[in-house]
Amino acid sequence: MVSLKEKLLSDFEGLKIDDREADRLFIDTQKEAVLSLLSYLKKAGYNHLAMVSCTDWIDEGKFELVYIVNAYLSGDQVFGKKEKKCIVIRTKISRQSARFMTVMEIFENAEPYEREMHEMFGIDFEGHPRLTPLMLERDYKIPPFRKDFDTLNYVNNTFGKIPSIEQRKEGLK
Amino acid sequence: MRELELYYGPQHLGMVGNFSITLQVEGDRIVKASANPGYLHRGFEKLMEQRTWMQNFPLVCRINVVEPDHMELIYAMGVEKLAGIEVPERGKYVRSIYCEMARVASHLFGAWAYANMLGFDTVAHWAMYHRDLLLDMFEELTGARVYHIYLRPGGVRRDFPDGFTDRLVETLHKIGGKVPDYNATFFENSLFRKRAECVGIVNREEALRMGAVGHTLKATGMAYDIRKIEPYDAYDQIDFDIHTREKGDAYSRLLAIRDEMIESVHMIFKLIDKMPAQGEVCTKTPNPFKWTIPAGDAYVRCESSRGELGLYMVSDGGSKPYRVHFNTPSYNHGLTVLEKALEGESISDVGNIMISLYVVAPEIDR
Amino acid sequence: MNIVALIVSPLIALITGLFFLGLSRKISARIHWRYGPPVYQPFIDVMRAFSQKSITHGNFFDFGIILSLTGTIVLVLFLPIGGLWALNTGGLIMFLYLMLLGPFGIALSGAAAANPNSSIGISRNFLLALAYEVPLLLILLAVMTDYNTISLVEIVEKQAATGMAISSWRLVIPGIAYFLILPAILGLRPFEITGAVQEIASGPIAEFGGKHMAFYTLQHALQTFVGIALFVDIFLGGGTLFGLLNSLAGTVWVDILEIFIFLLKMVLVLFIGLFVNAVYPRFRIEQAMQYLWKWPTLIAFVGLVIVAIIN
Amino acid sequence: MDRNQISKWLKNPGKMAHKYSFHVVYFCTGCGIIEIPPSITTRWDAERFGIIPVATPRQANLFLITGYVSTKTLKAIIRTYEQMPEPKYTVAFGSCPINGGMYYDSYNTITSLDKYIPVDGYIAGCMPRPEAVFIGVTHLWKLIDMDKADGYKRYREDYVHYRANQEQLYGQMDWPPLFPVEKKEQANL
Repeated sequence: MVSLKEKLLSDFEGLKIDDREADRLFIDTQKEAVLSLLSYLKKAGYNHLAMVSCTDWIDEGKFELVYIVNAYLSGDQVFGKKEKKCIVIRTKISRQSARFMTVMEIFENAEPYEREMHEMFGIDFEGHPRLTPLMLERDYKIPPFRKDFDTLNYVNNTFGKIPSIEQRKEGLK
Repeated sequence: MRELELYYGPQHLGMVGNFSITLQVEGDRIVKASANPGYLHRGFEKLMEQRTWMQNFPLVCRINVVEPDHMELIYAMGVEKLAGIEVPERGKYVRSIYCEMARVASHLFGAWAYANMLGFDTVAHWAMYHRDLLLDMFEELTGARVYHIYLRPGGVRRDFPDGFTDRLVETLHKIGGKVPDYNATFFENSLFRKRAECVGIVNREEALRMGAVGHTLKATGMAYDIRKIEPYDAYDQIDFDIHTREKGDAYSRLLAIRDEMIESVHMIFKLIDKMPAQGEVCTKTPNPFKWTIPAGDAYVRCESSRGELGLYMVSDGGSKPYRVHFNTPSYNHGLTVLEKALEGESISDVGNIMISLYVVAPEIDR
Repeated sequence: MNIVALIVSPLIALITGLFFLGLSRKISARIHWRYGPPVYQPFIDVMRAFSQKSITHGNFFDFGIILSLTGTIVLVLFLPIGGLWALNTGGLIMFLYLMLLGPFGIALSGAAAANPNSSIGISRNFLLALAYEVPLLLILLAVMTDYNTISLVEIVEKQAATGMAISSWRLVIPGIAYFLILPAILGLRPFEITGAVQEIASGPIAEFGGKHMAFYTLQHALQTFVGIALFVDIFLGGGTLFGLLNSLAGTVWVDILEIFIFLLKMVLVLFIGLFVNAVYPRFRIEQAMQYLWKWPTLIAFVGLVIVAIIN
Repeated sequence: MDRNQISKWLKNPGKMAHKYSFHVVYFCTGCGIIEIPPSITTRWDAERFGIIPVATPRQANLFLITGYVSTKTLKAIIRTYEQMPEPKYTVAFGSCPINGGMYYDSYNTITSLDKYIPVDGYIAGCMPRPEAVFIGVTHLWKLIDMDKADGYKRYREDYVHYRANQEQLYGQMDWPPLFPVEKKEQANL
């Protein structure tokens, strides 16, 4: 039987696959291949998108998008003993023009994750139906989860600058 | 009929946690629901990038106030995986017992919330009382009622005190002895069944499509449980069942929770019986102030009381995590499943459905 | 006598009504394995509410709650409390209509507040009232046919002569029906639908604060009193107790003791209502209507038919 | 506890009634809310002292701010607080509302609550145990006795400043001022 890794390597170009860990398969890929890779994996039985994450590699000037898929299994079902249980797909996109395609057509539950990425990192997902604010109500000049957003500085400049009531009263006199 | 916009929460007795849903209602029916989280957003994942590996433990448990223990567990597992630390045999058992206790306490809190939501004061008070008994055990073990910070990379902070397991078994028997009472007044109450049956149905197909986990999935007949699929700690050492229901409505979800709770109690008994009598509970870790962890990334997952809990963690070889991202079960349930499940239901059932999906607001916001 | 009764009967109703609210909190607490608040807690709450500033939402908001309170007080005047009654001219039919004045006033207030929760609560309130009025009417018809009068006072007097209505086999079926709808009249679970706090944030009274809340609490206390007192008057023979007081006839003691016995009977009914309250969740509104129009209505109808055939 | 002293009731019924009839706004503003269910249920039973949660702020007179306050929540807190009828009392839980606590560097939680609404007292602990909540309430009783629980009075008097602080944080607010604010008095710091 051909393992998933070999199948993937034969069907896709430019994949870097790391299978050292027992239950995980880490795949590095080009950003163009992500959508086809995800639908391929969904057909192969990895039908649950666990999460969409993002890492800000500020030194490289890249965002790394991370898609983690695994299989819905029933407790005693055996999913090809040799196969990995979780697949982590990583891809890098440019930090300057941070845009990517939504994967909602393949996995519907990517919606809130992508919305959050949009809000926290400022990544635009094309084709996403509602990229409205999810968690935050205030406007931040830099999306807060980017590495160049200095939280302590921000706190001192906004909340710290607000005077206490006593100070306000003194200011009146 | 006129369409009305109704804000359900955040200040609302029927809202457990600081969360809000905007409902488009037509008379008593909900046309459209959109969840509005963020009232508890503290930017944990950002804050954790600014604190050392060990300093993050007090933060990580505060992500989920109802059940902080699995949050500690998942973070400890992540650090262990990145740093390559092994947990000693007895430590694994202690951890599993601790996590199952947390599961029971969390489900009792859920029973309180559910009963309270339907105006079922009596059962609500009982459930909260029994949870308190369990919190007393936590207090004896860890010194704190809610945020225990008991786990650490490589094991647990300290071993069980003398006679702890006996007292734990006694407490659990005390709670378990009331299960018939709960059944009679709550789970099998005909009026309660009228309220909960055929409400908020999420069938198997929808659940799979929307990425549901935990008891939402178990209520559709799918025994998806990380403890079985990818056993961690001592879960591969004991036998246990995963209880499923078929119908996928609020009532099945509640029964799935009840069965899981009872199973958890049995699991604690089995774990106590099998636990090695002697041995270390924690591997030595380096000085936390100078501790650096080699670069790499890891995805770890465990089964919290609400379903699959995941953590994606990246280290750049420094003394602090480079990126932490929690995949909490409520995130999916509260933002995707809830919106779909509420459509077409009556306003009286908003809280009912929300609690049956076990949406915990701080877990969504993080 | 009448002037005294005019003042005393609303007072008794108010005080006992508030005590009943406190008592129900205490009893529920004991069922929950708690110690519970003191029985006079509602008095403190009312005092506190009176001392708070209240926000008004216009004239109708103020007028509605006062209408509701006065309507309920008028209702009490028609109600024999033991041997004490202020007005004996009105009949049961009029009583039925006056019973709607309380919910109507609150609905008026709630509508003026323009809170979506209030409007949902009001619609629920009227639906519920509609649901229990049907069996209630049938029950009262059965009683009126059996005793051949529409006067509450006469019904009580006849029971004093012949014993409690519920002990006569003809009226036991309407009695059961009344008991089934009693939680709905009192707003106890499983019919605590109007002011469901977890669902619609206490419904019609969501915008009530300060004095409005105090008036509402008083109205609620009176409503509780009226709901139970009507049952006691019609089916449990008012203030009489198996002719035990006949030996004292003619003295002032009879009046006082009759009131006392009347209140005792009310406490008994309240207790049973509270036990039902403690073990049930609340219905959805359509389920409540389904239930009320099915069993209590059916039973009441059967009772009416039996009574009608015999007379 | 002086609930049984009739002379006090006769002397100042309003104050006494406020002390023994705390109706709490049930608003889960932070993680401290997890200790509210135990304290209102069987084990600790706050109803003994007349403390019960109520559904809407209009019916309430005590506001428990249970833990850290995010900017989004603060808006809801201010609105809720302004809806409560006077006299009203505020008690904050834990160290987070005092100075941010462990979220001192979080971009989404405010650092001191008393810049935006008046706070009558703080209960220490993360989170305060139910016993601590009760002790906090007894302290509030003492403050009410001494007329020192005057947060609502301060809010009325210094509303200009409170509103100015709120506006500094949020920019334009989408609801009108509770009390009249005269523009010329507004101090800008």
